[in-house]
Amino acid sequence: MEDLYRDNLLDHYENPRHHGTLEHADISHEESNPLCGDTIRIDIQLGEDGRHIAAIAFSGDGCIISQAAASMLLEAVAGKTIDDAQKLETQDVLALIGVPLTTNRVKCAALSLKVLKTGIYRHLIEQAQKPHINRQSLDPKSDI
Amino acid sequence: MEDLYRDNLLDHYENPRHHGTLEHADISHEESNPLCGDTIRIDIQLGEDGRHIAAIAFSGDGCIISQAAASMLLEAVAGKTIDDAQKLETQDVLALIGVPLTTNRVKCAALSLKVLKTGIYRHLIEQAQKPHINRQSLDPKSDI
Amino acid sequence: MKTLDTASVRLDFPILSELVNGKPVVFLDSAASSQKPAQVLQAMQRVYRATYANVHRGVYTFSERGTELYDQARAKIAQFIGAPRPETIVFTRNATEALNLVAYSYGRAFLRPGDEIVITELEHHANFVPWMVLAKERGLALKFIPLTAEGMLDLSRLDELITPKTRLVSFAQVSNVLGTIIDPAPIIARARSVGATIVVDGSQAVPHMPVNVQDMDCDFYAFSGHKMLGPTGIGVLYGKLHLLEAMPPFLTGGDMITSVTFERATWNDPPLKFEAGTPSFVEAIGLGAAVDYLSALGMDAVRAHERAIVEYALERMSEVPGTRIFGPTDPAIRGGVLTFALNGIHPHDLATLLDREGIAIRAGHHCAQPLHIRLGVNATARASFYVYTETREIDALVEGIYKAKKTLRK
Amino acid sequence: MKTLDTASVRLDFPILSELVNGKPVVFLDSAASSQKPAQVLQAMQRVYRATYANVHRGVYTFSERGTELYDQARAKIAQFIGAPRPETIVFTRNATEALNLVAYSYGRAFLRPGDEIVITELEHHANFVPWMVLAKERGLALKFIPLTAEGMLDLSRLDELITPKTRLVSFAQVSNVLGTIIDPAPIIARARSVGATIVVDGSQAVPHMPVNVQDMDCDFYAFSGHKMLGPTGIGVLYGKLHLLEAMPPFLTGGDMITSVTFERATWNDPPLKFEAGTPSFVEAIGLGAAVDYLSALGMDAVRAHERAIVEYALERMSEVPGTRIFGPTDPAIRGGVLTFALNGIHPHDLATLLDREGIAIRAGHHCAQPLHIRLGVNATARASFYVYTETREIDALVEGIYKAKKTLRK
Ligand SMILES: Cc1ncc(COP(=O)(O)O)c(C=O)c1O
Ligand SMILES: Cc1ncc(COP(=O)(O)O)c(C=O)c1O
Repeated sequence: MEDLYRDNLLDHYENPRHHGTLEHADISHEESNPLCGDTIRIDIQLGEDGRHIAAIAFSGDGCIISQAAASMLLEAVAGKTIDDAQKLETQDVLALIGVPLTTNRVKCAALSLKVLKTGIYRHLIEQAQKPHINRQSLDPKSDI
Repeated sequence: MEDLYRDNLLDHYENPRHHGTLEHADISHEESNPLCGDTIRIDIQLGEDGRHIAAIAFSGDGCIISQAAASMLLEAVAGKTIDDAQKLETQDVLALIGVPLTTNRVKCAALSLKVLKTGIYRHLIEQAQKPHINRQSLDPKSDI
Repeated sequence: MKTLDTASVRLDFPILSELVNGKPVVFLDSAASSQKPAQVLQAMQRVYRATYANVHRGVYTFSERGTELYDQARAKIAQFIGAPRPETIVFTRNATEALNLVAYSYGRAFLRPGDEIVITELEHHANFVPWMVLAKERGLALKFIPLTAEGMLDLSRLDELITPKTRLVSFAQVSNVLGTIIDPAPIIARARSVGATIVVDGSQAVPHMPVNVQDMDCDFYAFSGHKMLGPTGIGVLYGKLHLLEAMPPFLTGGDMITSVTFERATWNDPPLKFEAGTPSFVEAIGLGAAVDYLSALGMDAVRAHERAIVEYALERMSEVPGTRIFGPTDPAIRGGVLTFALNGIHPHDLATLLDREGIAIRAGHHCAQPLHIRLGVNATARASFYVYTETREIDALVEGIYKAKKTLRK
Repeated sequence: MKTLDTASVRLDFPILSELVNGKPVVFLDSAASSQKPAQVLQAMQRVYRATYANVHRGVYTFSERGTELYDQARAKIAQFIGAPRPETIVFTRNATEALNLVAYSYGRAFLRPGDEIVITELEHHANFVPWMVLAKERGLALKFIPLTAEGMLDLSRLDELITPKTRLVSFAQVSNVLGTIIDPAPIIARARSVGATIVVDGSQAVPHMPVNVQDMDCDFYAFSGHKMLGPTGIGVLYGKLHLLEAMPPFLTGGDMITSVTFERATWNDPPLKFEAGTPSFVEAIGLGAAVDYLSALGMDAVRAHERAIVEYALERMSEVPGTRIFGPTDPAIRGGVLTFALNGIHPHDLATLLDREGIAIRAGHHCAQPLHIRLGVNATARASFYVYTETREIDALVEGIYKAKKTLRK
C-alpha cells in the first residue's frame, strides 16, 4: 500500500534488523515514549578503540513507526563510530523512513534516536570521570 | 442630582453621623475593602446588659458610598442590641441607601456592615470563652 | 425522562460537519476533550465583542458586567453539581490544577509524616502523581485500592487499606480508561469512619451523568471544563467551605488578598483566596454556557444516551476477531468509553489508519500508566462517546478496524 | 519606523463601537486588561469550529493540527521576546502563576534560610506576595529597592541592598501604577555580579514596547496574554533552559511525565515538565495571533504611539485644578499609564461618574498596596492607553472630570 504503511516500513517492522539484547554491552539505555508508554532499549558493544560500534541491538515493542525506525537507525549506525551517531538528528531518521509523518508520530520515529544519543552521552560523561560536573544539570530528566 | 449621588447620600457623606473613635470601646474592629484599600473601623460601647449598643462610632475615609453607608448603618443600629445588628444583611444596607448599586460598588456599601458584624462576632466568641472552639476555623481570614 | 435527539444536538456543533481526509469526521475522542456547541462559543464571543474588561476591581460598566457574568457562571456550576453555595467553587485551569491545589494547600498544611494516603490503581496521572510527590516530600505512605480482573475496584479488603492512619482518600468516580463507574458510597463511608479527608476526581463523571457532591458527601471534587462542552483553560475545584477557609492559599498575588503591607498580608475569603491574578473569567463564562446546554438536555438523558451507545459498541466490537476489551462489559456500570487492543496491531498504527477514514480515536496509555502496568499492556486504543455520538459512528469504527487489519495483513 | 494608524487599528476591535450608558465607549483601562482584535477572536474560533481536539497525545488529524498550532504559538512568542528557543517558553494562566511557579519550584529548591530576596517598593502584588510567603516559609529576608520622590527607583544604594547574600532579585520592568519604565541594566548588572538569579515581571512591558530577554540577560521573565490583545487564561514564563532543566516540576499530572509506575515518576523535558494536564492551548493559539497582530504594527510604533498619548495626557491633566499626578512626568521614561488623585473626590466616585459618560478608568490600589502606602494614599485613579487610544479620548476624560467635579460640588 501507499505511503506510511508501505512495504519497506512493514518489512523493517516484520523483520527488524538488530533486534535483541547484548550480554556484555558497554552502553545500555532505555527510554519510553511519553505518548504511549512504549519503551525502547539499545545495547552497544564498542570496538577496542572505544569509539566504533562493534555490535548494536534494540529491544522493546511498539508501533510500526517506532520499531521500523529503530531497525533502520541501527542498520545505519552499525559499524560507525559513536561520534558519528551523536551527530544524527531527527531529520536523518525521518529521511531514512522516507515518508512524511505527522507531528505526534514524529515522536514515535525519534524515540530510538533519543535512546541512542542519551545512552552514548551518559557513557561519555562516565568515561570523562569529571567529578566537578553536576550530573543533574547534564541530565534534564530528574525524577522522584 | 438624580440617583446615586443624590442629596441624601451626599449629606451623609459631608455630614457623617457617628463619625469618630471611642476611647473605652468594648468592641473595636477594622477591615479594608480589597477593591481599593479603604479602611473602616468601628468602635462600640455596650450598655450594662452587655447587649445594647450604648455608643458607636466609625472612622477611616473612603468613597461617598462607603462613608455614607457607614453613617446610615450606624444611625440605624445605635441604641439597638448587638443581636439585632447581627441579623442585618447586605440587603438592609442597600435599602438604607435606597438607590441601585452595581456589583462592585456593593462591596463599598457592604464594608461597614462586615466590620460591624465581624467585630460583634469576635466579641461574642471571646465572651463565650470556649477553648474547644478552633478560632482559626471560625475566622476565615488567616494571614501571614 | 427526556431522551436525546442526537440529530438536532449535532446541528449545534459546527465542527461535526468538517471533513477529515475527505471523509466526514467521526469524532470518538470526547473523553480526552469534547467538542463545543455554538452556544458556548457565542457566549464567549459576546463577552469579548460587547462587554470585555478585567473583573472584580473595576467600577465601570464593562467590568461590572463581566464580574456579574463571572459570578453567575460560578453559581450555575455550583447548582449543576449540587454544591451548597457558589463560594465552594474555586476556578482552576483544569482538573489537574484542582487536584494539585488540594495536594499543595491542604496536603502540606494538614498531613504529617507517617500519615497515609489511599488512592486506586486506576487513577489518571492527575490524581496519582501529585499524591506521589506529596508522599515522598512529606514522608507519607501511598496505598492503592486494587483492581479486580473485570476492571472494577476490589473493595473486599477496604477496611485493611483505609485505617485510622489514613488521612486522605482520593479516587476517580469514573475511569477514563476502563469506563468503570465507581460507587463512591462504600469508599466514602469507610473513609469517613476513620476521619479521612475525601477527594473525588470527577473529570469523567460530571460531563456524563448527574452528580451531587452534597449527596455524595465528599470533601473535595475536581473536574475540567473542556471535557464537558466548555472551553480549554478552565477547571473546577469544589471544596467544603470550612476546609477552604482553614486551608492556606496556594497561588498568591492580586485579588486573593484583602490587604498587603510591607510586613504582612491578609487573605481574602474563599473562593477568591484561591484565585490569584486575573482569572480565566471568559472561559468560566463559557463553562457556564456549557452547563446551561447540558442542563437543557438533562443529565439523565445524557447518561441514558451514552449507556445505549456503549452497549451497542460493546456488542459490535465483540464481533471483531482478536479484540480484547478492557473494563466492565455491563453497560449499567460503564461510562461512554470503549478501550480495547487488537491482536498484532499497535494502537498507534490503528489510530493512524482510522484517521485516514476520518475516524478519531485515541491510542496510548491515556495518562494512566500504572493502570496499564496492571493490564499488562503499554498502550491501548480508546473510542469515547458523548451527546453527539451516533450508532452509525460505531459502525464506521468497526468497518475501519476491518480495513486496518487488511492493510496490515492481520 | 512605522507609525500607528489608530483609525484603522480601531476597526479591528469590534467592542470599540459599543455604547456605554448611551455614549460611545472610551476605554481607558488597558493596563488592567486590553481589548481584543477580531483577528485574535477568529484564530480561536477557527480552532473550535474546524480542528479542535486535545493536543499532544492524539495521532489523528485534529489533534495533530492542534498540536502544531500550539507549538507554532510557542515559537512565535519566543521570537517576539527574543528568547533563544521555544522550549524556554512555559505557558501558565497569567503572570501571577508564572511568578508563583518560580517562587514554588526555583525558590523552594534553591533558596536556603538566611538567603536574601530583593524586590522593589513599586511591585504589583503578583511580584510581591509570592516572595513574602516564600521568605516567611523559608526564613529568608525580603528587601526593597526604595522609590524616589519622582516615582523612580532609587539605585543610589543598590550595592548595599544587593549583596552576596542576595540569591534572587525580582522587579517589574514597567510599573502598572506609576508608569515608570525601569532600566533593567544596572539592577541586572549588580545582581549578576553577586550571582543572584534575576526575575523580571514584564506584564506592563511586553504589551507596550520591544522586549528582548536575551539582550536583557534576565533568568526568568513573566507576563500575561490578556494585557497584550490576547485572551484570558494564558500567561508566559520565559526561563533560561539550564534553569528550567534543573528545577523540580511545579504542578504534576498528565503530559509532564515520561513515565509513571507505582514506585516512581520520570519528568518530561521543559517546557512540558511545567505544563501538567490539558493546557490552555486554544488560548495559547489566540496569544500567538495577538503576537502576529502586534508584530505587524511594529513594537517601536506601538511605543511611539503610547508615548505621544501619555505626553498629551500629562499636559491636559496638569491643567485640571486640584490634580496630583503620580510617577515620572517625562514621557520618555513613562509607559501609557496616567495615575492621579483629585482633591476631595474619591477615585471610586470619579470612576462611577465617568462611567456615566461612557468613560472607563480604574480606581483603587491597582494591586499595589505597598506602593500606595509609600504614596500616602489608599486609592488612586488610573487611565491607561493602548494601540487604539486616541487623543480625543483624553479630551473626553478631562471633560468628564470637570463634569464630575461639578456634580460633587468640588
Ligand atoms: C506589573 C504587573 N504585574 C503582574 C500583574 C498580574 O497579571 P495577572 O493578573 O494577569 O496575573 C499585573 C496586572 O495586573 C501587572 O500590572
Ligand atoms: C479521570 C481523569 N482525571 C483527570 C484528568 C485530567 O484532566 P485535565 O487534563 O483537564 O487536567 C482526566 C483527563 O485527561 C481524566 O480523564
